[in-house]
Amino acid sequence: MKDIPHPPVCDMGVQIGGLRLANPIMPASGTFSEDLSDVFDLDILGAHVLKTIMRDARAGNPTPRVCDLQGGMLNAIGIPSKGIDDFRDRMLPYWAGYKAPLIVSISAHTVDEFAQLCREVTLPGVAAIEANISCPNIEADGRAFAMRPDTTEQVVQRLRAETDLPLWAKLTPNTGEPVDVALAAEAAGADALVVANTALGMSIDVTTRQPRLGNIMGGISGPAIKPIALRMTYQIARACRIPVIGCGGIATRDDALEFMIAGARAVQVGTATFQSPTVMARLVAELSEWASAEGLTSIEEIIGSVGTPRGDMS
Amino acid sequence: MKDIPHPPVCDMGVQIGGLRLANPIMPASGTFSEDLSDVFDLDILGAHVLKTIMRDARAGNPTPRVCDLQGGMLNAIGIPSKGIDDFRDRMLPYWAGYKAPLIVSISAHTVDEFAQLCREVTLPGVAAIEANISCPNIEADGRAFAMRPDTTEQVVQRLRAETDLPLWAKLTPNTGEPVDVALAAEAAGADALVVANTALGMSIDVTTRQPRLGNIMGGISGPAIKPIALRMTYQIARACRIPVIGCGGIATRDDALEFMIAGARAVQVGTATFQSPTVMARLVAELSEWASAEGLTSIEEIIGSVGTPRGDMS
Amino acid sequence: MTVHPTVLSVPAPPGVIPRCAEARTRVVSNTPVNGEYRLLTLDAPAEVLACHPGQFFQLLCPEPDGEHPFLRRPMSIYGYDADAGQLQFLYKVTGAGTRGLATLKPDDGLNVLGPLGQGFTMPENRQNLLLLARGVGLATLAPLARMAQRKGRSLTAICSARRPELAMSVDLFRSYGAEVIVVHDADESATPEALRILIEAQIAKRRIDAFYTCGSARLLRLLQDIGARHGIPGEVAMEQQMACGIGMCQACVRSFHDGDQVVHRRVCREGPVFPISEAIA
Amino acid sequence: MTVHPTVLSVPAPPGVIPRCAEARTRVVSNTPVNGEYRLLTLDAPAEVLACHPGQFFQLLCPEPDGEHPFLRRPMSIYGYDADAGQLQFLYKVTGAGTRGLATLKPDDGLNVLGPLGQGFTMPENRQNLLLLARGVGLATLAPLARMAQRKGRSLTAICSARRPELAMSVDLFRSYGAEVIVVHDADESATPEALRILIEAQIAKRRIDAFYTCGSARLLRLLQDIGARHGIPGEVAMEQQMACGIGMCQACVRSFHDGDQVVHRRVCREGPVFPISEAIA
Ligand SMILES: Cc1cc2nc3c(=O)[nH]c(=O)nc-3n(C[C@H](O)[C@H](O)[C@H](O)COP(=O)(O)OP(=O)(O)OC[C@H]3O[C@@H](n4cnc5c(N)ncnc54)[C@H](O)[C@@H]3O)c2cc1C
Ligand SMILES: Cc1cc2nc3c(=O)[nH]c(=O)nc-3n(C[C@H](O)[C@H](O)[C@H](O)COP(=O)(O)OP(=O)(O)OC[C@H]3O[C@@H](n4cnc5c(N)ncnc54)[C@H](O)[C@@H]3O)c2cc1C
Ligand SMILES: Cc1cc2nc3c(=O)[nH]c(=O)nc-3n(C[C@H](O)[C@H](O)[C@H](O)COP(=O)(O)O)c2cc1C
Ligand SMILES: Cc1cc2nc3c(=O)[nH]c(=O)nc-3n(C[C@H](O)[C@H](O)[C@H](O)COP(=O)(O)O)c2cc1C
Ligand code: FES
Ligand code: FES
Repeated sequence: MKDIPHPPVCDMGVQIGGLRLANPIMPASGTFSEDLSDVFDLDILGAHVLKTIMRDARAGNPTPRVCDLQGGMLNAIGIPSKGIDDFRDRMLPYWAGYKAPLIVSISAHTVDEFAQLCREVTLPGVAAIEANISCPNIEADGRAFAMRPDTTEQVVQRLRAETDLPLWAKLTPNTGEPVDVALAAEAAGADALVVANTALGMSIDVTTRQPRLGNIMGGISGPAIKPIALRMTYQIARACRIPVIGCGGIATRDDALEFMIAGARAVQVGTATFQSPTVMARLVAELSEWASAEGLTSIEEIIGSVGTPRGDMS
Repeated sequence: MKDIPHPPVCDMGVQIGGLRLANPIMPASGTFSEDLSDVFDLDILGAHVLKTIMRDARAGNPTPRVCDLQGGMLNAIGIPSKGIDDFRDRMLPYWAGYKAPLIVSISAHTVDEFAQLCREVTLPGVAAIEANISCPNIEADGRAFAMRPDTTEQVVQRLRAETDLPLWAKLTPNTGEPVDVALAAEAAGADALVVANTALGMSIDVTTRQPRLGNIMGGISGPAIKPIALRMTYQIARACRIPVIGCGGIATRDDALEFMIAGARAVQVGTATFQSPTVMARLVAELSEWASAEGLTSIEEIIGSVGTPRGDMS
Repeated sequence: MTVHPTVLSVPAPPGVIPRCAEARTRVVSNTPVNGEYRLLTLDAPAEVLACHPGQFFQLLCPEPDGEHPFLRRPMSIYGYDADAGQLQFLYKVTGAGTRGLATLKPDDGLNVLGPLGQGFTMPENRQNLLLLARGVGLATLAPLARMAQRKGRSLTAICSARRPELAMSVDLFRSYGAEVIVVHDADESATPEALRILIEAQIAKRRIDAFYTCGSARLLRLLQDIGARHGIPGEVAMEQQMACGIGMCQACVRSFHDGDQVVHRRVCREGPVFPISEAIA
Repeated sequence: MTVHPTVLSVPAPPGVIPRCAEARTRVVSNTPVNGEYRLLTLDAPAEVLACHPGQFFQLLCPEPDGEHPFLRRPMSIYGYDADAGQLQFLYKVTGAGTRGLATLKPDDGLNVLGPLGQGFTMPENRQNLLLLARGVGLATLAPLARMAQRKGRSLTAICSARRPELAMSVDLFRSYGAEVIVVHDADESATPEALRILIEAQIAKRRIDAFYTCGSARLLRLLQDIGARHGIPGEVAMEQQMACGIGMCQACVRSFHDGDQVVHRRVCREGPVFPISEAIA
């Protein structure tokens, strides 16, 4: 309390499993780095979520790695990574300078590699581990663990055994059974679910007849996927007991509210930061203003407050 | 030839299995009806695809049945249907007045019902049957046959046995295994694949905290889903030998070209007609102009002509 | 860029004049009236000006800052003049689409689709008309007054509003020879009870042979009741969320009585004007 | 609506002046130069005007009719003047984003993010500078000429173009005291062979101690070769597709020599200006 000059009327803190966040706004993995500290004080965020790291240094995908879409973008960055040593020796000390909890996103090709990396990033200064089991840009044709309940359960179970830190599983929209996948992650011991990663997409330049991405296919993010991520958030929040963190196309205060009303306890903001690097700072302020104006005492009051439609015909 | 005053330099006809279409532009099911004849001569289209019918008369979903999204819309119309008798006695005679081939879309809750309806619509005047095995607005939580290869194979096999007409299977983006589903439909005897139906989504009014659709969830259509449908078209056209008909967010000439370059032999236009009811007429003209200007002799030359990206890093 | 009002030319069915057309119009003016309402006047091509009172257009609204209206927005025809080549809409700024409309400046272009739907009918046996409307519903009924005048019918218009100065189109109704009665919430003259007394008095004074109304479920129920009692027919203009506006998508259905049955009808195609007796409020 | 140039105010890290800011600017003018190019002049707040030559901004382009540029577009700073509160970009209309920029009219607002990246350096031991550029690359190098003049360096600018009248910024370079040589395709003076002779002659005439260039792979390779031969260092401004523009997304990497290794560097953060010797054309 002591360093907040105007204590907000509404408590903006949210509980994610064992972790308390000062507010529900955090960046999405891969759309955030220390570079954003040029633009605003990163400690106003609810948490810091780092770009996914993999165990060994990797180059990532060929360029072009991004392109525009109507209402969004496509990316196939492909997780370039300086590897675990760089994380431990350079990144971790840097992020230790902040108060916001640090969420470390990890990924791997195999369950064994994943487990090993999980153990290796279980370090002081790390507040939670986000398992990116949903990146469409690592394997051929966008395959990922989180596309199926069985592979999800398998990998989350192994990760669970390797760490005492809160474990978040990041899910994918590229599945026909999102609820079963979520239940599998929950059963395997995940502490929270991030819903969701990018949707697999493609774009072709009709003049050159070439795919617009060097990797041919990539992940769609931004407003275009918001209704999909919101639908999954709603489905999963009703089915699971562990917290859901909404992610996908969130750019405005009302977008954040929409996910929380659907059942998310917090939200991640990705692509919107590319359009407006100040957007998360504004969301934190606007959400708190709104909550106070609504007379809430805790922002948690709105979580899952979605009504049933009147559903009449006339 | 005789009633075309300016014969186009490029042959715009495309072959879909045994069926030859005068051009690759046709409406998507549920976004077209005789009412559009108020706006332009429907015989300029490559084919006429009717709204899905179900066997028995049904009311459809509660209102509101549609809402806006950024770059698209959400619908949960829910296939109101006057049933098979109305189709045979009223619709079929009406559409017999046109030259363009008539594609009849059908759906059902069970394989048996589906098979029966398939037999019943196998009538003179019907050029092909489109099996809507992908509608997210009939079953709870958006479930549909085309979400899994096994259920797809099962239903398509039964339909195949019931009709000698060309059989098109309409697939869904709401699956993690679109290629396996497509291969299953092909193996079961489908003559063509329509790729794809709507993506399952949701939207909430943050002021009332109610879902914007009476049915809570609905199908996303329009530009927002274009990169998903295009990606599926590319994946499926490479894997299957039967023709693919692209569908999802097509609104401009370049959109149509993008799908054809990715491997589609024809395209369906849905939501764009709501924004501009004249759009299909313009697409037919613009595509033919473009093809002639490019010096093509047949529009089929561009089908699947997508290159591989330079894929370099610098 | 200068906007030339034009229709988007597409091959018309042989021998058929399209009933509706997608047209590019030019904004003449877009001025506030009465606080929340705005009057939009467009230069429009002749192809879309064969209108009937009660019909509507689907407007492709520009995107206001940070908002993305995607679907067209339905708007009743407030005024149309084929000779002057003009079309008018009276709209209330409520959400993204109408906020987009509010950004239109003279000489801007606006894509419109119409005229759409079935308008009001006024058969010979309807000589003494009573019109009852509130809020933006008055926009829908305005062209009816002109029609009544042209056909030589007598019209009484009861205009309901929150406060007397908010009652719209009063002068317009008067200019078409209607007798106008303004009722409002402030003095409780707009309650259903007060309106019932007022309408019964009108019926007693001179034989009313048709009611016209729109929008409000409360007013519809009142007229259904009075109409049934006195055997007075009437018509109501209904609203519903729309996508296509021309009958293809089945988004805009509402329930109606059809004999003993309840059936769905499309507001955009079978409506927006329906018999009062069949509508379900 | 009047646009007031402002930064989008967010809490800055305590004691830190943000290196870049997201700001709302106002268009002063947006005029065609030389056919395909346009000069955009903006009223901008002081917070974004501490610029270095070679840095760039990310512009949030308006949507032109029927197109939807979503990502920001990177543009080199063509001119900046903190006293006048102005910022300039020189751009070529090529796709959706720049077509959107071309729609901007005086008094329109434009959201910009910058200044971004590492600009050109001009250490004391670089007194005689040679600049070689073509096309829109001349926009990137224009502020370098001003910097050279302010630091009292001698500058020769070789401006390459398809036709002599298409060479841009020639007068601007001259006004900053540069000696300008225009080469062009029409008389084959712009071929690598002709340029090699020209540059070797310049080196012979007076000791050139640095090259500056940008964009073209052909020109880069030429200067790498000549530079290696004569031990002349230099800097090149590179381009790559971008998303964030500030270093977060890793979209904009290119390959560079780093000793024996080939490494990836982000054009938006480590660049866009890199040592000529390390760049890979
Ligand atoms: C046949 C018809 C005629 C109409 N005539 C007029 C008129 O003359 N003047 C006027 O001000 N309004 C009229 N309306 C209502 C008008 O269509 C809505 O106010 C408008 O669509 C709201 O759009 P919005 O984006 O500003 O609001 P939002 O609330 O953001 O709209 C969200 C969605 O809901 C739909 N919607 C919202 N309200 C209505 C409504 N009442 N009826 C149907 N759809 C709605 C919108 O079209 C949009 O798709 C008419 C409606 C219909 C059906
Ligand atoms: C650091 C930097 C400085 C630049 N300075 C200038 C300048 O001063 N003047 C100027 O005219 N152009 C400059 N460019 C190029 C300019 O960014 C592109 O021409 C512009 O982005 C094209 O956008 P578009 O939508 O019009 O074209 P499209 O071809 O439709 O663009 C499609 C996508 O490709 C990207 N793209 C296209 N060309 C380039 C390119 N050459 N470099 C990077 N991304 C590209 C776009 O940003 C967009 O994301 C610069 C590029 C960079 C990286
Ligand atoms: C350029 C880019 C890089 C991304 N990299 C990662 C990543 O490394 N790990 C991950 O879990 N998600 C990654 N994502 C996905 C985002 O974290 C987020 O789930 C997705 O973009 C949807 O949110 P948005 O619409 O707000 O961007 C990336 C997204 C983008 C656009
Ligand atoms: C209002 C509406 C109703 C639809 N009804 C059907 C339907 O009955 N059967 C069907 O197979 N698809 C239906 N669809 C899906 C479309 O045919 C199409 O697959 C989808 O909208 C994607 O294409 P689009 O983006 O061009 O609209 C409907 C779509 C909309 C928007
Ligand atoms: S709005 Fe499409 S049928 Fe009425
Ligand atoms: S554009 Fe994002 S890191 Fe350079």
